[in-house]
Amino acid sequence: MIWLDILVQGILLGGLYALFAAGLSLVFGIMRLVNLAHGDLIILAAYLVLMGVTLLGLSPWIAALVAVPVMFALGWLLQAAVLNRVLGKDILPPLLVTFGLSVALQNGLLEVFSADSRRIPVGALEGASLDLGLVTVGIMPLMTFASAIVMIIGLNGLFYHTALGRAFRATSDDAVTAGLMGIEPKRIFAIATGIAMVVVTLAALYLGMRANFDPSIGPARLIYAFEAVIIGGLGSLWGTLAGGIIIGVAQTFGAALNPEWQILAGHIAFLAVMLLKPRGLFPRAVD
Amino acid sequence: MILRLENVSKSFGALKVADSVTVSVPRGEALGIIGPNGAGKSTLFNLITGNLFANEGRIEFLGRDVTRAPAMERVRMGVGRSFQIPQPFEGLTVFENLLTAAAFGRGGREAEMVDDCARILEETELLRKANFVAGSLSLLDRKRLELARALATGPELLLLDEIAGGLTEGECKALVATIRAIHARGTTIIWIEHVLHALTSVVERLLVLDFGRVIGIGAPDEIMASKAVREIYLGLEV
Amino acid sequence: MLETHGLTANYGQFRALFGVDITVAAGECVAIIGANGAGKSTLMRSITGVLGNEPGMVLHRGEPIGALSSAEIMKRGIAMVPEGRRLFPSLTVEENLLVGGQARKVPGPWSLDTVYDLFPILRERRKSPGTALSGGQQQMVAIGRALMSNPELLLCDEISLGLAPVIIRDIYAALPRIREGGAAIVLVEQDIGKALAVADRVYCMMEGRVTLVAKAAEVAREQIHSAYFGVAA
Amino acid sequence: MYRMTTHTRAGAVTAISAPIFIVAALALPAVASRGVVQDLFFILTMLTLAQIWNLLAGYGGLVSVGQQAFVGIGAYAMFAGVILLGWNPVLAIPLGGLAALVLAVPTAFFAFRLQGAYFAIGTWVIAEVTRLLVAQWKALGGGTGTSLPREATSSILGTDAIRTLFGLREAAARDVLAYWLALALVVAVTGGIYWLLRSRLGLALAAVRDNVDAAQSVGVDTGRLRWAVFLIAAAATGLTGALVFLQTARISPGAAFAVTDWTANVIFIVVIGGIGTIEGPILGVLVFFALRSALADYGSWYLMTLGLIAVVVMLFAPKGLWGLIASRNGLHLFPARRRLTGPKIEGGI
Repeated sequence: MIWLDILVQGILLGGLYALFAAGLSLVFGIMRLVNLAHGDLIILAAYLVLMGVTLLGLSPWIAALVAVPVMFALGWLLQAAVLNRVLGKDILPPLLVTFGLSVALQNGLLEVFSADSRRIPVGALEGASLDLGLVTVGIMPLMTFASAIVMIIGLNGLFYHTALGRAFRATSDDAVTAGLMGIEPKRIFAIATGIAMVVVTLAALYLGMRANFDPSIGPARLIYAFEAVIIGGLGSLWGTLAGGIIIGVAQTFGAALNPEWQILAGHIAFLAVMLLKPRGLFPRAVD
Repeated sequence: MILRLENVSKSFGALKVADSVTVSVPRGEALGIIGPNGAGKSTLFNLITGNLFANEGRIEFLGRDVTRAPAMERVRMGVGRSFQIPQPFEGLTVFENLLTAAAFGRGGREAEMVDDCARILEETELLRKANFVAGSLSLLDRKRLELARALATGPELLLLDEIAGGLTEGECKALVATIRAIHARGTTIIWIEHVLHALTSVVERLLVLDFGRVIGIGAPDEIMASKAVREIYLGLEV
Repeated sequence: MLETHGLTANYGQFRALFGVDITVAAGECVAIIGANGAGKSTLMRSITGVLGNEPGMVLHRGEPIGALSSAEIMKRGIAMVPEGRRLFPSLTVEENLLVGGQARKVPGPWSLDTVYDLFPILRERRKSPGTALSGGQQQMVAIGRALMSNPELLLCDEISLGLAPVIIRDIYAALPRIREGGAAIVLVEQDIGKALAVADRVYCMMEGRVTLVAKAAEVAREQIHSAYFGVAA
Repeated sequence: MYRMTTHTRAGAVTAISAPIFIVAALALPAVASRGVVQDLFFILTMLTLAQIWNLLAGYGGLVSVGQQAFVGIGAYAMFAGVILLGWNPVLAIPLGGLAALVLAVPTAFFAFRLQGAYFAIGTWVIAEVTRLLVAQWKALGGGTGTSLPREATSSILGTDAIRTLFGLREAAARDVLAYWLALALVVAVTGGIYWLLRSRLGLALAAVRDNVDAAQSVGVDTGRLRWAVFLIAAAATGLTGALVFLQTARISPGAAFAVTDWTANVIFIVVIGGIGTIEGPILGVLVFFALRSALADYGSWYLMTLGLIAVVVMLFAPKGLWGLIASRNGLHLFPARRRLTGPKIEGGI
């Protein structure tokens, strides 16, 4: 029965990783940009939410709601003012720019918020759990997982059933031809990064409520997100969720064997998938 | 025969870009390839050079089966090519472009290749600009560089892809004279070209391609006179 | 309605157009013919802002549009059927059509329904991915997609390329109906016979220059041959 | 009648002045304080890492953010040689290079499966995995790390000679030795890269960077080239890592596999100085050291500033400071450009 428990915990943890990964996947899918500052942006959003709670006295949910437009605007600006200028055939400039941003952001947060571990207080919800007979699951992990699913359904709805989503997909396929259809690719990119930051805020909310965070943990979140995206196969959000679950399960099993092996087990699972399925589990037909 | 293609086919998904192409090229020949845009001419080149691999059929070069041989190996065996859209190494000088081709295409030491590169530069009228960065060249000089770089690999078989397109008449004439001289020295040439007067002034045979199929091969006069070819190629309803 | 003045275009260091002047009047059908590499597609790409150019080189209704982005030019009513169709592979047929009309919403004859009436086969296949279609059907989608914005001017780049003659005939049969809708058409073609059959006027290009301007009805084969190849027939 | 040359006047100046610089640098410990020697050691090792990363990314197009894997494994292999095998620390340094080379094989195998930008994060994952695995190595202190044993540091090959030569205490003599080794390494790495650029391989690298298809069509084996560059870079990085931790004499997974120290800083040096040139990293490391000294008291503001400067440089001067200088007056201190000389040839570059 303990193994079933570990499995369920792992799956639920996968929901959090899918939340980390969705923004990365979205941006890469639309503009082939890998944002190395993605993890640090999650941490930034977590501090924003925390500030809403501690300074304004809001509940975490309301604070996240307030942080959403701020993060959207930040993403929009980042893309319009910086990243659009370096997008192109050469992958080096965007990589180096986002890497520079990552280090700058990380150290900026360190300066402002210090290296102390923080947590977004959620009161009674924190320890609450639900007895499902065979296993007992925490309310918070369950909510995380449910949010991941709702988020994926929402993003897929946006992608496949709205004019904006059509514009996203058209631009992703062929930005030049999209321009001939009256779509400004750079505007689309800015909106996409803005939306990615909304997802990042959601990820940050759960990250901050479930565990302690400090300014240095961004890069590790980037790596989990990246692994989930690659395992899932580029361009599929459900695949990303599957990727997140694989890493989550590997981590909980690893931790059950030896607490020091938790992170390592996740990485090993990633490498194993890479070895067997270099294009991920659910690769897109059209690349 | 320096080159033999036997029932070579290539598809991209449902699109058949080479459809059972069979053709033999004797050593020393100059063969022209014509056909409408999208007929599969450049694809055929890519299959011969190994930039693409055939789905079916067999390609022989110098009597050896090279159907699966990678591009690099075929270059070293003596297949030199120019690209339709000039693709110079833009950051290198004209001379360095040739030097790279000579050093790797023939597998020799750089120092041994200098004289040969200079000779090719002279022949292609690029000597003057040997030390110019390739990225700064005009279209004509880029075309010349495509030719020169292909020559520097020491080819037995030279594949030219629309090398005369986009040039003025005078420029085109000069380039044709160079190609003729290369041919006269015994290099086998296969040449895709839309500028027909340039092509027909050099080649001994013409091959017509449409929808990846060979729809005619023979002496240039006969081919150009054939009604089917005129219709397909020009679309003129005569 | 559209004019170019001494339009030049460069790809990096090299020049593909050397001062091209063309005009298109409202409702007119103009053919631009020439061999591969003559600069026809470059001309289309310059007009639609895919390649940048000097602001004053392209005028639409007398206003310079050379510095505008593709999207802005399209919103002024200049739609393009690009060479090679360029359908969006991750969109269905219907989505490809919808994407063509979503940025410019003006009243006009073209809508999803009327495009489906023009090319009935597309209605049957509207849920298929665009790229699952045959070449001819893809071409129909590309044309329909451009029509969805109800353009004043439709630029068609090589719409018969790589298609079987019988399919080309079907596609050309749609052109008169598109003209009835009021749009001017520019046809870039290698297929001279097809182009001359529908065009009012013809420009022939060679090596980045216009070598012949004539009324389609009056032009002689010999003229075209020499303008096309640079040598007499 | 026709000759090939790479000779330029700036190149001649370099050829004459470089040996003078090297001799002066060798003699420096005779007059410099221990602090200066330590600073120079830091500068030289960072310069070595920067030259190597520049070879990878600037010349080879392989943007790795996982170089800390090779620094760390090199350092740990050196420690293993000393602690587990009882080797003299100086002789254990090559073990670091070897270990990095061995690690580079599976790393390349995995990372080359990832295209473009994902290659970068792929190398990072491997570095993390290596770090976590090494942290399990209890014989070398596990997660908390370990120090070189006293008897090993006191008997480092050559320190006795240095002590008598300069009349120094043991720890200072060890710094001098490390400094000399760093000097030898940076000269070997810079010289090696320069030699590489002037060899056939240099032409191939430039060709691949400009146009992969065309490079293949003239016979360049692009796949083998990538492997070669990656393996060479890994081995040299491993050597540097071993040397750095010989000097500190203390190691932990956190320090040996630090992405900030061994990759971020290195990338900033290359980007600010100018990627794709040998001069760039040299200029970059000087700027980096100046910034570090000036902002040393401001904690993390310093790294934040560095990151932002790198972003600004990428946006407005993508070829870095050296690029600005070179575009102005065409100065190349390390000319690799092959020029053809003879009749009928006009200027060019």
